[in-house]
Amino acid sequence: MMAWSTPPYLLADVSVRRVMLQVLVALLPGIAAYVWLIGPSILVQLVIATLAALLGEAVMLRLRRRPLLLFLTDGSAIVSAWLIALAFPPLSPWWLTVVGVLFAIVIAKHLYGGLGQNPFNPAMIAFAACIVSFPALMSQWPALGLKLSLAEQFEIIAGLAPRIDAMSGATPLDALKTALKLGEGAVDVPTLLANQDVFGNFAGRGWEWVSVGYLLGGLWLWQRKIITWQTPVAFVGGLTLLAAILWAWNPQQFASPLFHLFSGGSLLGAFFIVTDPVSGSTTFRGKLIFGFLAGAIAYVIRVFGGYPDGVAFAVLLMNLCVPLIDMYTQPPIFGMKNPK
Amino acid sequence: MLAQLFRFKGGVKPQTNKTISVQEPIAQAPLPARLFVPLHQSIGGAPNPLVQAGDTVRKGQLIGGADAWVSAAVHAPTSGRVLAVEEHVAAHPSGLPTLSVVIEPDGRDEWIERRPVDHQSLPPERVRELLRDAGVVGLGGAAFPSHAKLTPARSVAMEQLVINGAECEPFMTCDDMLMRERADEIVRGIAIFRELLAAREVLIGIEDNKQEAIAAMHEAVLRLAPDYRVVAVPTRYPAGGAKQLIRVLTGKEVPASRRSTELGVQCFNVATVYTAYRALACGEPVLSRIVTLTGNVERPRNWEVSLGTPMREVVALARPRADTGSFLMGGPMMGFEIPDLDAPVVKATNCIIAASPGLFPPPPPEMPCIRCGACAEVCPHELQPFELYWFSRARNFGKTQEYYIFDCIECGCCSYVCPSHIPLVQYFRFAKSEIWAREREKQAADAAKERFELRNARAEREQAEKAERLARAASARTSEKKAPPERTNAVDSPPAAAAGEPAAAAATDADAIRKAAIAAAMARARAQRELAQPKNTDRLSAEQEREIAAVEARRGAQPATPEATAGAAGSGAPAGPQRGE
Amino acid sequence: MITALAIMALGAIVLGAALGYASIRFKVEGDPLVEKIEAILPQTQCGQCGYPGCKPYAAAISAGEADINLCPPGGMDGVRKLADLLGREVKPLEAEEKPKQIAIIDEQTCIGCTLCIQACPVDAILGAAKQMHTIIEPLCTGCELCVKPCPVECISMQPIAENIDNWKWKYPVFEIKRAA
Amino acid sequence: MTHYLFLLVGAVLVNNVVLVKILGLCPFMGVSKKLETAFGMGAATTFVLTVATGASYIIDHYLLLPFGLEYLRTLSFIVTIAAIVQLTEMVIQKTSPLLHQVLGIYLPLITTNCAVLGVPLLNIANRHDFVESLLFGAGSAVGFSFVLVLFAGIRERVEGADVPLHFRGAAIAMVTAGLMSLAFMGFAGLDRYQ
Repeated sequence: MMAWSTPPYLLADVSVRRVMLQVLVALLPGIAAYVWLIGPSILVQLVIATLAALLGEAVMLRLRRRPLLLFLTDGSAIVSAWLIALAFPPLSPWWLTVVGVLFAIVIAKHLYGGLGQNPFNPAMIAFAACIVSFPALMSQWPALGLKLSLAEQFEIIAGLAPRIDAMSGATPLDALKTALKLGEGAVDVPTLLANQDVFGNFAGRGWEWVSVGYLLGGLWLWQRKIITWQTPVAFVGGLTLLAAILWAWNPQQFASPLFHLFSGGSLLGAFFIVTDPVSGSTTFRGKLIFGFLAGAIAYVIRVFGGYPDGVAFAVLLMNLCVPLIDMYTQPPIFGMKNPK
Repeated sequence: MLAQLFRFKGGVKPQTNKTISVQEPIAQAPLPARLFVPLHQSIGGAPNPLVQAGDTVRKGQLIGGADAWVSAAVHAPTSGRVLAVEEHVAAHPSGLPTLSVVIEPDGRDEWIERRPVDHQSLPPERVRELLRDAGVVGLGGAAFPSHAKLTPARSVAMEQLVINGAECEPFMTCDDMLMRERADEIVRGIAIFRELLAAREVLIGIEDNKQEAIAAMHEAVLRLAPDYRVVAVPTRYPAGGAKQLIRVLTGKEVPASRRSTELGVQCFNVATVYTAYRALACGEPVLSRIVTLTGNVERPRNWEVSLGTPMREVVALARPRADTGSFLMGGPMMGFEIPDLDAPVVKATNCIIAASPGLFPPPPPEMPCIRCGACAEVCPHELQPFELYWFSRARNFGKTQEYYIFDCIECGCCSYVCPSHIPLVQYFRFAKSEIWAREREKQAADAAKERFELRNARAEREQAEKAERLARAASARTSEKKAPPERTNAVDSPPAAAAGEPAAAAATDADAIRKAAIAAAMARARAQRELAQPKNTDRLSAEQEREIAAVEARRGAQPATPEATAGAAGSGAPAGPQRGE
Repeated sequence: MITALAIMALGAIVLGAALGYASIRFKVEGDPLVEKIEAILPQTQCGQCGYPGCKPYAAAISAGEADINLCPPGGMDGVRKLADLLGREVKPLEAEEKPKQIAIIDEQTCIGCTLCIQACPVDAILGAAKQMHTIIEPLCTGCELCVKPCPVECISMQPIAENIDNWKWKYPVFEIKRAA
Repeated sequence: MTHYLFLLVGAVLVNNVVLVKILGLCPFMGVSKKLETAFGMGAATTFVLTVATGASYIIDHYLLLPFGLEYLRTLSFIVTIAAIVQLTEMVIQKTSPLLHQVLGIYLPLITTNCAVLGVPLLNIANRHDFVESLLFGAGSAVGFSFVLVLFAGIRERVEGADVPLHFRGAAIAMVTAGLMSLAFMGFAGLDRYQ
């Protein structure tokens, strides 16, 4: 009799699962570019991360006595897992990915009550925790041109083969920063970027296309109304603005905004990380502030700080501010815009 | 028709499902065997019953008088005999009873004397009084007494009178049909309201999915009052919310904290206007209303139903299909599940929907909120429902008020779009009623505190006076030994009385008298309890009678007070022995 | 050594003088906190906390003499509010929490002794000597102080029944389907 | 000039007294349940800490060093801080009784807030001059207040979360503090950029 106890009795045909599924779909172009660039090792990482996430989720749900199937199939854990796999170096040992994913799922997510209640972005917590704990492993990116078969890549990830020198390269961002530091002013950015082996047409060689993939996915998400425009635009704006000012001031020392936009985690961050509604700001102005500051901090850390990329820390630092930002950017409600 | 329209933010577009119930004209529902007319059918004070069991009433006779300014009268929907004035289940989500007049129709449907009046010849206060005594309330569903909304603000000139024919709730068509069939009466009714408010402009807002109603109203307006404007508004739920319609038609936003008259605008439902017209021009109070019967039924249709008709008999008219699981009163967005079909149709019953799992699939399990913001996007009051939810769920009511929970109109848009299927409205209602309850408690506490302090002050004063008196008496005694003590004056009554009553035993000390009386009463009560307790059900009636006699004797010995007689009358004769239960 | 002592002594004198002056300059009179605490208390004046009314209890809390969990009519809610106001930890209530109730006089048994009238802290009982008494329901705070004094035990406490006017929407509880 | 800026930014963010130096955790955990009290505590600590760094610099340079009494440093600093705290408490009690009651035990606890003693001592260890000391003190205090307020904001939100029973209250607050600390590690190296 009391099957429908509360109004409204009509519901739109939407669900969390579908939202998460669309986010996963939107990641596919980026993943495709990634595979084309590095080889299928990233797929192995995605599988490892997914399995670890589902396992961690299942154990935590069981411990917390929450319905298993309902939450395992909501897709949120898989989204976190994929973001972690994409943020980590593709040839990281399997245990590094697993540690990162479990840290994200268990500590950043379930200790706060699971889906929807985590104040920090789980994927970024995983990245920050791992880069602080295993800085060397987290900076070993495969040198481009390193052609390894799937089997070889798998062996490296599984720890069966020794980690060869050729694969311990650095990201374009890191390479640029290190070169500038070592050069002590003797080298300048344009010369460095002319080296087409490392740096491509407008950003890191090859990596620029992965970023384009993320951009495409992000635009699709926006078109599907899964994400709003404010945060990505503000994030890109913050990053670009700072980069542009410094580049205009001293192009010898600072790379162009375009380079920064298509390097590292900028676009993955702009469309898939700062847009996370749970840990991000939710008001119109709040989203703009959140995105802008995250972009600016990411730039500052990646250029002046001690870590190769700053997106993760920038997002976490802004996650900290979200309750305050939201509190002070409440939009006026209906009827409050009247004069008097 | 070329009015500039404004937009309200948010809103949703659910399937309207309105066509099924507009195929046939409004029909008159038959009178049931018994009418249960609740006395409290409007917002505001509960009317006092003016009839009692056994009275005969005529159609339209006042049976409940408005007891406050914000209150509306209730009338007998037909002629017949009052069987009882008792608690009967109410048309309310709680399923709790409310004081109702039970009428057995005599079938003659005899009217009282109807006195049509010309509202133009009467002063406005008198017209408002007439409307109150005719029981005219908002028939859109809120049932707010209309006369209370008909006073213009002193400082602001009334610019627009908005007539609400939007009817945005899916399935519901009672206003649609009313406008199609009785447009003339509506337009004439508008004139009454316009005059009372001295409104400069009249705007009739109708959602653009009701073309026939728009045409009918348009035609009537052209004929009767060409300066009214019939405006088609875009179909978007909740365009029929008073504040949303005012926004769309006039661009004004009425916040929860202010009255719309302060902004020079007022809004009435078409059905309300219609009843106001009937009340004044025909002298007929509100006795029935149009109810849409639709949903999972064989014969969806609009019926004119006498107030007080049990819903069970009403829904039978539509022939619900076999898989109907429950019935909703109101629309699917804001209505509620009727807990008991014995509940009567009241002034707020605009629609009854037969619900089946096919029609309204049970909601998927509630997931946690992911703060996606979809609810904030559709909220017509531009609130942050996910924040309200977060704090309502955590019972942090102070915070919910900071996020303007009382501006929520419970339209259900947020729940409709929620991907986590959270019953958000339910959380908000919970928070609101908790806050109200706390407010009541707070007021009670303040009153209690005040009374406590008054009492303490009085006690202190009495103590001081007594001390002073004693001191004076003592000094008097010491100075003039011959004078009699003052105290004897106070107990100057004849000291002797019946010997059997220790209470009246001769004694000079008032305290002693009282103590003795109490001791005796205690002994009596103890004896009575000892007798009463073991023999509730199994003892013989002889003993019971003796007991009753004892009780009666004791009661007779006490001076009768109005309360005492009332108590005795109310409790009935064999109260003594049964009390032990 | 002597310099060390001298310097420390100097410091002590200077700081002591500053503090002494401040304690006079910034003297606080009265305690505005008592009012804030009293506003939270339910004003039943029942004395279940061990203090003769809500105000004395509030004063005791403010002075740090009483704990915040001694008020059963206020319930856990009241404890939480007090903890919030005072920044103390929430503690479970000393006594068990009861639903709100009011006193009812059994008018058949009442002998009109007026003892309950004297006990009622809020003057919610009506009646005169040797006449039957009755409780003015809206004023009764449910403090139970009238129950004990009644010599014939005709006063009972009854929970307030739910009716349409005090009915509240319930907290939405939904069985999350245990999808196996 | 840039030197001072780096010192200030370093004190507020990079070497945050709570999240990086892990000083002053008692008020950080204790007075962060509500945003309002966090603001009050932040303001009070900022005041005390700034005054304390200035005062201790003067005492150190004009009383202790000339007489070779460095061994009395800790003692005299503590006494000075205690006096300043007492003074602050009286002023607050007079001006804002509610804040006084709300800060409750934590107000006198500023005396034993290790950050308040730690910062003056760090000043001396780092051989800061008077302006630097004041800047470092103020920066540390602002950093303390900043993270205290952020932490309170997060705690107010987490209070409504469905945190597992065993992690409610202090436990989840500790976890949050740890994750905040992790986030602040992102600033590492910023103050050393040339």
